[in-house]
Amino acid sequence: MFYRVSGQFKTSYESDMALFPIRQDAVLLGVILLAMYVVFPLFASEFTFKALLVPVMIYSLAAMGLNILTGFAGQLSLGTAGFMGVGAYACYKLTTIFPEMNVVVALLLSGCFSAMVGVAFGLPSLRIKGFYLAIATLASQFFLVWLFEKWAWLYNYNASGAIEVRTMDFFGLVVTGPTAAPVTQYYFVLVIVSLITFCMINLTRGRYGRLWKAVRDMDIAAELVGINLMRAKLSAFAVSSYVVGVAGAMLVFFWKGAAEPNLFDIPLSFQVLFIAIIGGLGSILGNFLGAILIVALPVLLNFVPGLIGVEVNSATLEHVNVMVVGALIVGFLIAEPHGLARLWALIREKLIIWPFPH
Amino acid sequence: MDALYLMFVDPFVQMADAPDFFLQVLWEGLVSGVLYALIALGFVLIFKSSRIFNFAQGIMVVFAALTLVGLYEMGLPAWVSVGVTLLVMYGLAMCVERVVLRPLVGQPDIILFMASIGVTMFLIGFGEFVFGGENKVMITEALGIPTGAIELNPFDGFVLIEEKDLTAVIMAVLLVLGLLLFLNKTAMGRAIRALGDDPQAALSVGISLSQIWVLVWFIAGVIALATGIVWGARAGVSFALEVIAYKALPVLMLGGLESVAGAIIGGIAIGLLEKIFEIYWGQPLLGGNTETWFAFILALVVLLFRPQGLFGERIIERV
Amino acid sequence: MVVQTAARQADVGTSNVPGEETILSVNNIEVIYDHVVLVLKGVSLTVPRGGIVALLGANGAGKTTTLKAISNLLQAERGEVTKGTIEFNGDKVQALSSNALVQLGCIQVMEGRHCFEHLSIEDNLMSGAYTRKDGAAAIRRDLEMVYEYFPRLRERRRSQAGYTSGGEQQMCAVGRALMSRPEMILLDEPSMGLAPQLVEEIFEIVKKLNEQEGVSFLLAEQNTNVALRYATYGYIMEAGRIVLDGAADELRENEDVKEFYLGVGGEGRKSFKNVKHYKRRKRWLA
Amino acid sequence: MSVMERPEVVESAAVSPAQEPQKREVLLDLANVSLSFGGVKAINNISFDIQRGEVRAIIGPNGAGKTSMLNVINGFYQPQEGQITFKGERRTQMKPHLAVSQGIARTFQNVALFKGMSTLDNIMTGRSTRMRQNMFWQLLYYGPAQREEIAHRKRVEEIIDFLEIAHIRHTPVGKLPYGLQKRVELARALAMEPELLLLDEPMAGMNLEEKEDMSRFIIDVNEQLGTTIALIEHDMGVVMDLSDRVVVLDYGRKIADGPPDEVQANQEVIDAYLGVSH
Amino acid sequence: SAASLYVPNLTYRTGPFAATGIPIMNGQRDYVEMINARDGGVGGIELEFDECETGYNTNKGVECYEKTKGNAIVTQPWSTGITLQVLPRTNVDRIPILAPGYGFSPMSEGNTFAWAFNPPVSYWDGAYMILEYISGGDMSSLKGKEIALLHLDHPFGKEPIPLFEKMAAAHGFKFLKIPVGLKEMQNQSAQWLQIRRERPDHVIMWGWGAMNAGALTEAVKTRFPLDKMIGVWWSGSDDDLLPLGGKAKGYKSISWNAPGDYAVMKDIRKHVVDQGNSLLKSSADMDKVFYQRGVVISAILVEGIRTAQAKYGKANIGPEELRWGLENLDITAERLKEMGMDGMFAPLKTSCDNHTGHAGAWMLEWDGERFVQVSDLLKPNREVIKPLEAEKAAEYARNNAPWPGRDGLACN
Ligand SMILES: Nc1ncnc2c1ncn2[C@@H]1O[C@H](COP(=O)(O)OP(=O)(O)OP(=O)(O)O)[C@@H](O)[C@H]1O
Ligand SMILES: Nc1ncnc2c1ncn2[C@@H]1O[C@H](COP(=O)(O)OP(=O)(O)OP(=O)(O)O)[C@@H](O)[C@H]1O
Ligand SMILES: [Mg+2]
Ligand SMILES: [Mg+2]
Repeated sequence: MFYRVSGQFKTSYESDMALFPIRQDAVLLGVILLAMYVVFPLFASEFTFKALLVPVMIYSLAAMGLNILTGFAGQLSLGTAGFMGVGAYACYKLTTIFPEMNVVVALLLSGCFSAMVGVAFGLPSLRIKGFYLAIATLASQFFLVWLFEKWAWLYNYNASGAIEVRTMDFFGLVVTGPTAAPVTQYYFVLVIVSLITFCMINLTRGRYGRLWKAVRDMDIAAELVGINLMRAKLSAFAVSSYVVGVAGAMLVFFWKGAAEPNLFDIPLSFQVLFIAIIGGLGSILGNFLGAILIVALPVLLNFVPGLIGVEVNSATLEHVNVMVVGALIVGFLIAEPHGLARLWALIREKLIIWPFPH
Repeated sequence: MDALYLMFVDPFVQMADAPDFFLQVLWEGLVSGVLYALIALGFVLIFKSSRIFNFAQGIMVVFAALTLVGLYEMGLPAWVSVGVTLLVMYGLAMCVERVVLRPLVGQPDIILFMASIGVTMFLIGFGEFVFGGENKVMITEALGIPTGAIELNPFDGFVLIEEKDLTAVIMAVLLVLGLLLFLNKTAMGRAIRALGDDPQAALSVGISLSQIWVLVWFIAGVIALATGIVWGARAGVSFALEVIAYKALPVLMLGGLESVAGAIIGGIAIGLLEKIFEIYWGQPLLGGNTETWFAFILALVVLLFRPQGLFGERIIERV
Repeated sequence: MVVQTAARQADVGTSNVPGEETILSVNNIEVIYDHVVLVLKGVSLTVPRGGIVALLGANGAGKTTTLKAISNLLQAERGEVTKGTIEFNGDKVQALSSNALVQLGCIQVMEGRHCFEHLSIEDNLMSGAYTRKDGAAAIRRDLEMVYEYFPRLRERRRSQAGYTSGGEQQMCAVGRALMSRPEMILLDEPSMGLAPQLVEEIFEIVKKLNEQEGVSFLLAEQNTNVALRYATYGYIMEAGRIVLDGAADELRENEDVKEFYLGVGGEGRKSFKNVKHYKRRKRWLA
Repeated sequence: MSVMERPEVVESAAVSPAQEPQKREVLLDLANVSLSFGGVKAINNISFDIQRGEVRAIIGPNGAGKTSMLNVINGFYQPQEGQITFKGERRTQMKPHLAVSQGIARTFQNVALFKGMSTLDNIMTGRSTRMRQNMFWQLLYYGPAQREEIAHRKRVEEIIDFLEIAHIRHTPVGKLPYGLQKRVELARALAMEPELLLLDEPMAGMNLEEKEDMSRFIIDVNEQLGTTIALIEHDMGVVMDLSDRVVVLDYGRKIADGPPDEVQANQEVIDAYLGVSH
Repeated sequence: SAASLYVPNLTYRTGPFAATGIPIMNGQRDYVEMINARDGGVGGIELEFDECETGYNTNKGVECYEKTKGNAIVTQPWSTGITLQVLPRTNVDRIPILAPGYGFSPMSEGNTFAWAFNPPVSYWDGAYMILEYISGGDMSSLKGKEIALLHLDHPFGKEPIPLFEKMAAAHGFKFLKIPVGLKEMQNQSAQWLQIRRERPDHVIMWGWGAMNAGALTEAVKTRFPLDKMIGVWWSGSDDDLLPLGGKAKGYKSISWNAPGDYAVMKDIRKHVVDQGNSLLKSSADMDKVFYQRGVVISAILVEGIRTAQAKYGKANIGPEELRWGLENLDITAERLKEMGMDGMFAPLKTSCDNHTGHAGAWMLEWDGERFVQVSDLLKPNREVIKPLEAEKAAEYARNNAPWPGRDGLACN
């Protein structure tokens, strides 16, 4: 079968600790990247870019951020959208205060702001645990959205009360605003997402990853084996909020083009949380699988009646749609509580020991 | 200086100036608090018995209310439709247990939490599918809920007390007392508490998860119906009602996730404080609408000193 | 060696001492966790009514899994019985839910003291009587009995189980099981973490219950010494298989059991100080 | 950076050679320590010391306060009264996570491993106090960061070989049978390269064979690495054979202290703990 | 398809605002259906009316826009949030936005927002006309009065604030903002306590969805004189008032469509409702203000199509032609008669620098069972409003620079 591990021996710790101890994984990734970088751009329509590919990318990134915090460090957070908001507003202010600042710089800087806010709201986690903390993060959620509404300086006193993205270029190439070609935006998002993903993989398999997981699995024990809980938790909050913040900024700048405060309200938080959990807590790959499911599925579901040629009015369709998604979520949780990533892992295991059943 | 005056003196001056108004504020706060507590109760009960943070409680309220009204509009007598609604809620409890809880037994909290959100979405879709999105009017007279208002005139001012609010308060208090008795005095109650601690062990001593879960979710459904009636009577029945679920969360933090008493006390505390803050500080100084976050911040501060809320169970940390 | 056990299971299948009525019989069950991990590879054993049967074996042999399989507690760990049958009092029970089984009179004390942390010791014990219908008075009486057996519990009756010491929790768990007045108790490592004389006590209690109330026991145990002293019959498990079984006294005489489980080599008990760094392969694995 | 990292690791690999039995200095000294929870007096005015290089057994009936004693020693509980002197320094308030850097490591009565992580990662956490690389290199997983990882991995692999758990290197510990989990826990403790190792019932729930292995490991740790060991165990055989001195607790009080055979003969101990049949 | 004009509508029949949305959506739909059934479409070509459900959620909005824009001749975003998002894109995709009675006021500046239309009146017009009515035609009479704005704490709710502030400054009345959070809509006791404390002379309500019912219940409860309470047109749904019935007598709401039994309604009943291809629950709902407003909206759209067809001499027009049509609307009183909508909404004329028309509106009053018209046609004072529009439009262009503006589109 494809997954023959026999004949692949590790001769050094380097190679054993390499990203892909098994060659086939590397190959598989190569195929995926090829698809992302070459195939899709060739064949995707504008709708596919705008309604499928770009959002999936951005949501995956947001979920990845959340996953660092919830999946790796075990701190359940319901405030993701709030931090995405911070990223978005920070990026907006940066680009309006320093019009000539490069988009990428602004993007990466805005992450720092949300990281700071994240740490601030992360402080309670030193004392509060579990669902209490989860609700506490909701506090940040509500407070931030309220701030976006009230603090007019944030949206430059626009009549619309929302933030609007002007056209910006990246070394001559228009990347934001209505005139930006979807495919360029797609590439832009894709590259940034790939980079951050790469970094996150490294972070999570290294020392910090271990600290976080230790705290997640049993924080008392972690403390007693000499881990500084404050350091571990806050670093998780910082990294997580950074990624989430960048995702938020991209959400507005490379996808929506404008945003009112309540875009960053709870529903968004939950959507991201769904992705992280359906995808698989404590996994990086999972976020992408989850995003594909949660973001793309409803979009595709809308086409089903058209395909099977039944005439339903849009409202009913939406109702059914919501029902189906809800049911699917429960279904997936039952089928594999550890998420799609785990599902894949199992398949992979089976492939490795194939053709033997156990 | 001026700011300081506005912050620390003026509010109290105002309270003293218009005592009748202050009383009204307190009453409104109390009522809101009770309304929050009602929702919180549902959360608490389910959390206690299964460590599920049941996000569906909010939508269950809407669902129950819609069913009640829907049946009534179909021409059933009020009390009959209440009965039927209860049956529906029982059915719902059964389904949730069969379809969601049983297959997920022993899974991490967060998974169950997610599942409850899944249920929420399903119910939203299903509810709108069946009842449509239009506003509905909650039946009150038919249920014998008085709709008049009592006017008191203390300090030659006036305080208005809506009779339906009064009903809500009384109903909530009765519910809480009933639940407390049930949980602490009956074997079933003990089993419920045990279940929350360690489902595995509960199974091993022969406590039937399904039996208890159905029961608990049904009770939560009853509470939801009660909540739906009082909220519906206030602001009509529509899916917008679902957001009130969020108002229960700080109450849970403050009172403690497992504590029935905490739910009602926390609820009232939050109701009062957030109202007072909004009226005397929020509106004059912060541009109003502080109620969206005040309760959360308050609860957060309390948690910093008592991580398990005011009445929650101590988090046991042994090695 | 597979052949050998297979052969053995043939005569184990029904009952170990012919002509004796069996209360529990497990026939050739197979358990898989997570759809991939095969843990029990065909386990068979029987417990005669009023017998005390010991299930011995190294860590990870599958003792706990076997017991959980019997009282249907695997589902929560994503494990499932894929083969074989389990009979209690003659009727098949693997379809039954665990609480149904308790009502039939077969209860398990789980490995690693699963107490209800936030309940007081007394509430813990009372919760053991959940399935009972025979009135408060009877339950009170049994509560007293339990306190007689475990005075330490009486002292800590009011305190939350979560804050009691390991041993206290273990007693609480056993006591809780007694509260259900079972016909049969599955004990998973009752002696773990108990002080020596407490271990003796527990086993004395087991013996008492067995003799006075006629309760049958299946106990998974590491402490082979004690186990074989109290048990009437024993099974030895390794890597998910029964590799050896026989009457307790026979087993105590078996060379390998002596060496590997009782620690009495040729020349009396050997000291842990000078254990050698080699492992002799067990005969039955040869 | 990493250049400095290496020697530190290598050097620690061959920790200070075993001391010879005589001229032992006191490593840890507890004087009149008391600890109570609400009503319960878990530890009641207890004093005893642990000498460098010895195996010190703590025994006593259930609920006597043994575990609490360890918790006091590594700072998880703060005693209400009494002083603790470690390596000659009076200890005041201490954060638990600092115990490790001071040289105290422990295992737990109810296994406290990180269930979601592989054996290897679990042991690596034992090294976390010694890892220095900053976030930036971690992000790239390159250069210093990688070298550091590898250096520590080498050290951990030594321990893995030592405890013979190589075959479960990559399995999540949650799935391991109890006995192996205990062993991994020991490995994690060793990874911290402690001077004082606290073992809370390391052999509970093990069969003879495994107890023999475990004893062997404990002896080797004590003799080869010269680590001082405080051992809680209910199996008298083990206690008698391994320990140099035994302290016996009952209801939070100290009822005996001395060489094993002496203690074993002590009537009070027999009544309170051993029971007649020993 | 060549045989029909594709006119999608981004509806919200689901979600928290569904209650407000459904009747309007029904009205829009039924008018178009009626046109198709009665006249076989416009200028001989059928209209393909298609709904894409957004549930008032901006993500869905964008998705719907992208999905429908392909061969649509118009986009009707139906939420301020969605409008803001699609607004910049319509310049590029060259599709006109039709946002009757919402969108945002500066859209009137056709030279900036070449592709956006919000006839027949904007929120600022509405705010002005309400003050006009309160003051009984003489703004100076407002001096020293206190006017409270009870508004949804959301861009839509905050939109009239600049104008109110300007007016307050100009005419010396006290202006008080009372925001209602999206989560407080059902429980506005705090807001109404404030009203009881401040005792404003008038309360103007800028509400939406569940907020209206909530506010009215509280108003009744706190015994605020309802004839001193006036809502914007989105706060004037029969469904919000019916539960209160007589208790809410005297409550007013400004509206740019006057309810009544017009000829056009008969046609709709005949050709659509009675044929059973309306989504209405009961045909009685046809008399409701919101349903008829939906009808008016579609009517405006259809007129836009006619105008374009006439200009370009072809039935099968595209989005660009429709843009011209909407920019050169001229719905005179006569035309209204022909349409069977005489008096249903005010004559409307748009132009390059006036994408709203500012036709004017009437004050409606709740008599216990229904809304009845209680004023003559009110008209906004453009001198006051236009500068504000110009300013904000310029600001918008600046923020979104480079903003194409008219972008070479010929005027007339
Ligand atoms: N939830 C699980 N998922 C996967 N494998 C498991 C699970 N639980 C146990 N196992 C595996 O099943 C095997 C038997 O475990 P079990 O606990 O039955 O052994 P045991 O004989 O009870 O050991 P001990 O004496 O330590 O209790 C072990 O190898 C363990 O790795
Ligand atoms: N955190 C705590 N809160 C309350 N009481 C506690 C706490 N920790 C320990 N105790 C009590 O202190 C006493 C000693 O507990 P400890 O765990 O030290 O006993 P032990 O000697 O370890 O017993 P075992 O051998 O069973 O583990 C027990 O009675 C226990 O109930
Ligand atoms: Mg076991
Ligand atoms: Mg202990």
